[in-house]
Amino acid sequence: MPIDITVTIGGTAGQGIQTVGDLLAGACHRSGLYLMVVNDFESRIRGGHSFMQIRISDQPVAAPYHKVHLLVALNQETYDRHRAAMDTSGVILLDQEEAASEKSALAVPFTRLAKDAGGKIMANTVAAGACLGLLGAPESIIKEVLKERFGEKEAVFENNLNAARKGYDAVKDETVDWRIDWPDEESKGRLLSGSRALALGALAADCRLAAFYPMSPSTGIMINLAEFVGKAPLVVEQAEDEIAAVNMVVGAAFAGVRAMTATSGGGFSLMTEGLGLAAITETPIVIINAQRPGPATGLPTRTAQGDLQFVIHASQDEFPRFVIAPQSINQAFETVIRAFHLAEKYQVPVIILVDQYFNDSLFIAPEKLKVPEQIDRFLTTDADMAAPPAYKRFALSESGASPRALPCRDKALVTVTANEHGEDGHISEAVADRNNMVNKRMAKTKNMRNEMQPPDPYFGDSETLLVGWGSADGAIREAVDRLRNENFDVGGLVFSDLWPFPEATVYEALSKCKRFFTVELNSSSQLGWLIREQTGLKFAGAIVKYDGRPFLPNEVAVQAQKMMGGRDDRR
Amino acid sequence: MPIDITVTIGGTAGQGIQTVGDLLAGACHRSGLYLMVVNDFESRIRGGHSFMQIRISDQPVAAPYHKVHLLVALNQETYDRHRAAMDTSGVILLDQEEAASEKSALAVPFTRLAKDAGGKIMANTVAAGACLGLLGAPESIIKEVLKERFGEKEAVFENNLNAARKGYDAVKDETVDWRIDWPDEESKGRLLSGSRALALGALAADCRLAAFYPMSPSTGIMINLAEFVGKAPLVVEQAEDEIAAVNMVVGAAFAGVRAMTATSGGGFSLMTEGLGLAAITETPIVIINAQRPGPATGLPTRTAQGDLQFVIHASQDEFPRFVIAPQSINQAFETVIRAFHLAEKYQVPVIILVDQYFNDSLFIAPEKLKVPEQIDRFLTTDADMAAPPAYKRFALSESGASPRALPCRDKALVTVTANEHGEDGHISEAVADRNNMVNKRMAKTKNMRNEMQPPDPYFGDSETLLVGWGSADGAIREAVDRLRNENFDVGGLVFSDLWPFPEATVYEALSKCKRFFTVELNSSSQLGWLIREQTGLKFAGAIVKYDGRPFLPNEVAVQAQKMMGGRDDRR
Amino acid sequence: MTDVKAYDCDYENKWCPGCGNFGILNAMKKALADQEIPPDRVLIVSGIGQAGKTPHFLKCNYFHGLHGRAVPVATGAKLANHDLNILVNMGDGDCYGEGGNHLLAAIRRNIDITLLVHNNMVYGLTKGQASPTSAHGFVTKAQPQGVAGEALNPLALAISQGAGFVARGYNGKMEHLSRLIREGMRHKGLSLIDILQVCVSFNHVNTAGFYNERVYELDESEYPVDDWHRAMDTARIWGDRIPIGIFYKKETESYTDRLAGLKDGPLVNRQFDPARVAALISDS
Amino acid sequence: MTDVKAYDCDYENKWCPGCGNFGILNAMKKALADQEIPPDRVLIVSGIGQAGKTPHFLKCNYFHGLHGRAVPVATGAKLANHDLNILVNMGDGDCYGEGGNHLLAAIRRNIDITLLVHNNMVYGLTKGQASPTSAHGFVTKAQPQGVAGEALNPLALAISQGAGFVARGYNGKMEHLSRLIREGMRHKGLSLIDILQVCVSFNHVNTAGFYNERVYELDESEYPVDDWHRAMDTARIWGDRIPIGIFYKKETESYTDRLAGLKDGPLVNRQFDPARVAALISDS
Ligand SMILES: Cc1ncc(C[n+]2csc(CCOP(=O)(O)OP(=O)(O)O)c2C)c(N)n1
Ligand SMILES: Cc1ncc(C[n+]2csc(CCOP(=O)(O)OP(=O)(O)O)c2C)c(N)n1
Ligand code: SF4
Ligand code: SF4
Ligand SMILES: [Mg+2]
Ligand SMILES: [Mg+2]
Repeated sequence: MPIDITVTIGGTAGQGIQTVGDLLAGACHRSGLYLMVVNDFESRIRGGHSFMQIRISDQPVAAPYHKVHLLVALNQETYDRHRAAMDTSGVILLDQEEAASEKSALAVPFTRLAKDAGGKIMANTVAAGACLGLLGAPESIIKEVLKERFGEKEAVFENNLNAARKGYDAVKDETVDWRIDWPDEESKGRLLSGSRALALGALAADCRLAAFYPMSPSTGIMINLAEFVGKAPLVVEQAEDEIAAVNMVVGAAFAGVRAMTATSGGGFSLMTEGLGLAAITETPIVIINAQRPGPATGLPTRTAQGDLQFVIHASQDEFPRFVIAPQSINQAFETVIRAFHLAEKYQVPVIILVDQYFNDSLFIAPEKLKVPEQIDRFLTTDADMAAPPAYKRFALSESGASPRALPCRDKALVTVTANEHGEDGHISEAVADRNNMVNKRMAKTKNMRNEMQPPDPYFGDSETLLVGWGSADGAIREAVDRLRNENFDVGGLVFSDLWPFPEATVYEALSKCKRFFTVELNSSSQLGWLIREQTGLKFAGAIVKYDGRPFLPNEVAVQAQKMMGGRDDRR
Repeated sequence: MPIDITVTIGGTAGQGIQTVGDLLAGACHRSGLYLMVVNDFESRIRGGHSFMQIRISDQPVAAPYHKVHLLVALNQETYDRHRAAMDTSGVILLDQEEAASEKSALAVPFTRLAKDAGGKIMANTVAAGACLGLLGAPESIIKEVLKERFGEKEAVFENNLNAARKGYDAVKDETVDWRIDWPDEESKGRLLSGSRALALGALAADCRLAAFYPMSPSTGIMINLAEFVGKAPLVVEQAEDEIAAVNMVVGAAFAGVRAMTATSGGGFSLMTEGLGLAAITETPIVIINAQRPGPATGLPTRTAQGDLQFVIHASQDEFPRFVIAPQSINQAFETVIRAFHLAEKYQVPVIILVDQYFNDSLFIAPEKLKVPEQIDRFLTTDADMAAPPAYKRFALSESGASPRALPCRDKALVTVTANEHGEDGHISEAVADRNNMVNKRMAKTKNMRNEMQPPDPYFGDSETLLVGWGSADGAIREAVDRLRNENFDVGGLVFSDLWPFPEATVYEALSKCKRFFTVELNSSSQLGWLIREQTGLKFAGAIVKYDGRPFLPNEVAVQAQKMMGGRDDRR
Repeated sequence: MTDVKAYDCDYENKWCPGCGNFGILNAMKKALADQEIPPDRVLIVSGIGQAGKTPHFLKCNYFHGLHGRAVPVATGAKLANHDLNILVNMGDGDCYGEGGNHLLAAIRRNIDITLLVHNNMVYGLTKGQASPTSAHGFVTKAQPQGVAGEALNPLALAISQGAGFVARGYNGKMEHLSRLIREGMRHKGLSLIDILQVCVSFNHVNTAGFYNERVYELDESEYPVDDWHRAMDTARIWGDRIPIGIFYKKETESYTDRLAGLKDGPLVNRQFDPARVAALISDS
Repeated sequence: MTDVKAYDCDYENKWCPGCGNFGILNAMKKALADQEIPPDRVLIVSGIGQAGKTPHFLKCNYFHGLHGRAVPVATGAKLANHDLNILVNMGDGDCYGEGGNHLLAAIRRNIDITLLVHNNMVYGLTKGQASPTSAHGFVTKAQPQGVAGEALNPLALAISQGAGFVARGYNGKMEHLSRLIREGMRHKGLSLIDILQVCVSFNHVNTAGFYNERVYELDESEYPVDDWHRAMDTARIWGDRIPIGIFYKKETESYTDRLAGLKDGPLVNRQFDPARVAALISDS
């Protein structure tokens, strides 16, 4: 039987959900199972309701499941909230004291067993042991994960081992429908959060200045990156505000290093003027916008895809920019590397669109994280010039990009301004200079568009296509699988490269289908309208969700099915 | 013969171009001629090249003309720059000392005559006198305009009168082709700059707080409004930055007064987060964005229509807003009144899009500026409530707008947050609250769209339509007139109301024509793409201009003609 | 005297158990009760952060705005209706980081609001990054090598610019703090009250123990509140001894008292007079 | 010694004849010449305004950025390459208005840049609105009733926060100003030089006559530059007598000297080492 089990661990913030989840995820990971982990938490530090959801499978998984097989309820609220989502075969694991009167509930005296093992504080370890027991994990795995966590020699390791075993033993007589045949294989790849993949991508891209102002859900990227300060040529600088952050990044890039910032919608709003600064000075920068629901402060710890049209059009007047929304953990890593490459190649800003769900969830990266052998900086020096004193930073060129020198490195003077300017970087209000500079900047679009990867088809020849972008990828693919299993002629088309819009390839991909539905975490189907603007093709329907939670493949499938008119559309 | 004369007065900033122009414009205005005045100046205080262009006609005029009949060259540069634009019948008026060797040049010793009249400083008055003389103005008009400017009793009046007469007499033997038969009629309406019309609109709309940070070309609105402080219930507050300005406006509106700000693209960028704040707190505010070319600092004293897509999509996530771009001076006045009305009726932000050309030019307002008899505030008080303590600021309603009470006026507590919230204005992360609030906000769009005026047709049944928005109105209409005179089957369609997009009426208006061209002051035809996004209809061509100067009817006509394939398309 | 319970509200509190914010909340309620200002006559404006959540936890009118922007919102509200009693709750990151520019402007304006800065020397709600008042060397996940810069001294800043009411409170001295708030509200013009606030979750240096050992009240009988030099010196005392109290006080005309546009009463109360406006427009 | 002419450039100057900025420009050139820093080793970062145009008018590398944002741009450039000599030209509106928050942060960081604020107490380029340093009562078209707030005191602000180099110059004392700039550039860490600058077009109060009558140089033999109290008092002198000179000076480690990430030299000079990065990634 294929493995597809979802474990949810819920409680209040500060109750140690993370401990249970980490041990469990660690065990699955090191045994060579596929898995993913979604974190759901409120915008507060203690209290409230949080949960962690681990989906375990023998196949790659990239979206959360809509049913729960094992619920670890660290408090009553968890029990109440998640009971409805239990699979028919599901089991609810509770501390003895919280024992609920339901037949699927299994009360284990976590706290008492923890005390026996050396301290109440280890109740979560007991719970983890019980989970592993129910899941049928070999006992040996407990030791391994605890060793990894605590180090073998620590007394705390022994106590926890003891505690976990007590939990494990406490359930050994229970049988569940979804007990796993645990493999003993290599792990399927690294288990990384979106935030960490992005941070590692920045490191691999040779990003040297990362300036930021804390804002959920982007802060994790910077926290992950800060780990490498002192080990790589890197400064991670917390700015006084987002305006400073983006301007620092522009200053650093101008002075010659790869530089980026990360923020969320509110911070991105504050950066829009700086985005234009990068554009008119043709300074290559990378901005990661980790989306959360708005408007304004919105839902700080929830997810959304509501900023697409905003980032495409942000800042006054017009200029080329790249907008890329990675679909997977490996792609996120590569996107940062690619973003810096494109930024420097075209001397334009690049915006990477991710979201809270993607950043705060853990996914398996099946492919190795490859560091580029060399970094192409697209720079010029005096040695490349006939006459360095005649160097003009904004020399006209057909491609739109001019040779880029660095200030104070050579004799060539590097002179740029946020005002409209002549080729020499001096302010100019002349009609000819203005026209030349607009034409020069906009000319980049042509080649930039050629860099764009077409959207990713998944059974792309189907009659109906589900079209989405970025982190909705996993849910869309799985929805397609489900629908195809039920004999619907459905495929998917998922974008990572959104701007400049790869118009021709999109048109081609979409004009083959009978109709397409958009699947987006926003209320107005932004990609849908963008497609219509750019290709004239109109979406036949939109699957939207804007409650701050990620897509579940099942709900996408159900909605799509409804829009296709029940089963009439089967092939 | 119909009157259509363009006078250009050029020199360096600080040379007194304004004096000549004001006297001339004043004379035309009070005689009952139609006229408009365009100001062209650099982003500096002294020096450089500036000019003022006055178009005089016996018909309404709403766009600058492409040829010059009378050029007053206060320096050599003016002569050099504008010579090429001279009409064949044109005359260049210069100070004797600058005398150029061209047959159309007319040298008058401005400075010497001014000295004779009492001081070199009056050289400009002499020039104005000479202009009036050449234009065939009755001598009596000189006295009238100088009286208005200086007051009758001042010695300075007598001296200037003397000076002007010397200029007038100096040219009395000259004959020109475009000498006017001066009417002696009532003026055709007030002569107002766009900035002033907007300021007066704010006053008439009962705006009580105008907070701003200086930024060309929006500052004029606030300078005009500041005149009324102390006379009306009004505070004009210069903020420490644009972020403060928009937040002050939100605070003031929340506390109960109508409030607005005005800025340009860079400042608007900084306001985007505040825009979202207004949206999620459902606080009615008005923002005027006076466009100038960008990106970033761009061309501070030049004009553009480059912010359309930006303002429609500005700020993270999604919320309804109005975007309105007045086409004429009367409409600008009314738009501000309407904007406040709509903002309060729907509890949403309203963005008024104008531009440097519109704000800094003077136009005749043919209609009287009417002040509303009463201001409808759409407010609620305890008296309207069954139970004031149960008041909920965000009570669900079908229209999306909830009864709006003011804080500290009554027993009902007014509680709002930039976080997503429940009906009571408390932070809520619940799925139901989130869905309700998004639905509630977005529900407003339906009625808001019904408020939208359809685009304004001008020979709307023609085969080809020129489609534009806002201040391009005048140039488009005149281009249509020209083309129709040459027997092209061309009409115009000009938008003031841009968002929520009046989709149905646009579709109707455009689906009748064979094709349409967009006419916009930006490089990518933003309205064109918006139309395609919203209606599926694609523009057949785009007339774009992005050099920072306003459209000239002639260039629009020439371009359109070219795109129609020469004369093949005549009806 | 009004009962402090009058300000209780039943929205669930979201702070960590043991958070210093509870002391501040209680001090606010007490200050309001002491002045007998009913909940419906209080407007609280706040920013985003743990401090910014304050107004949700008591009964009042409130505008919980953007991170860093409470001061301009409060300024706008005060300009619209200068009869309002406006309290502002902000965090240290909120007020001295993102919102620093507005603090400078508020001091220049002397706008009549009472600004309570919950200074826990850390970004609480975003989980523990350094704030502008974090000490040099303060270690966090975002600053694993410790903060490289120096801490801002908000009191010295305000006093240096001639702010008219500059005080420091401590959440552990609730009564004292409530007196400061009351005095701040009575003061016409800007009152800045920087409040030492314990964050049990992210600041393990500036703990209750740390403060309880060091904090002392300025002796009102001995300390002259209008001595600028003394105030400046006192603002720089930080170490084994940490003073709390009113550091400097001097009343000058507040902003709304100075504006020509407000001479005839709060804007929000004025009548719209179409005839007068029409006359203004046609005469202009 | 380098000839000041080495910094001449042929781009047309756009300031008004008689503008105080010319004196500042000359002082900058002289300071650079005196230190024999060739044009290609100078980076000037500036904001938007008349002051912000400065780098266009001399030979150098420059980044003429946004209104109010020169300090973070300069900070980023310095972090990228801490060998750079960075001068920053800003207006008073630019630095103390729009950019106020960045000034506070620059002081906290002690970032090694030399910040020249052309303080004409008015917004020049936008045609004469009040600035944060405009005096109370200063009348403009935007403030027809006069400025209602008080002027910012930038020197007192910087000194109150422990800035390590705080000075005031005057465009009418070119030699003196050039010495200040030279000293500021030599100083490791942030140097703030507020420069009294005459605006002949929009400030008819603080004219050359006004300053020439009042300005006096601090006597270096008598004035102890490291006396914080004296500096604070001197910063508050404004009236019949207006002091110029170095108000306060005290060198502490500059920001880029403190950062772990910069110990091995400027970031821009470091080599990319793919093997090392790959190891860091796989070990992490
Ligand atoms: C524009 C913007 N930037 C960043 C954030 C994220 N953010 C929320 S609270 C906070 C800081 C909290 O620290 P502080 O102001 O000291 O308040 P505390 O939580 O410590 O009370 C930040 C950076 C935001 N909401 N908006
Ligand atoms: C974001 C933004 N806001 C406003 C402006 C408009 N602006 C240009 S210069 C300036 C102020 C100039 O005053 P100051 O900084 O004192 O410099 P000065 O011209 O007096 O040297 C302003 C407000 C702008 N360019 N960008
Ligand atoms: S994180 Fe700190 S400041 Fe925030 S509620 Fe918890 S203890 Fe209080
Ligand atoms: S406006 Fe003032 S500051 Fe600007 S150039 Fe002219 S004199 Fe100088
Ligand atoms: Mg804090
Ligand atoms: Mg200035």
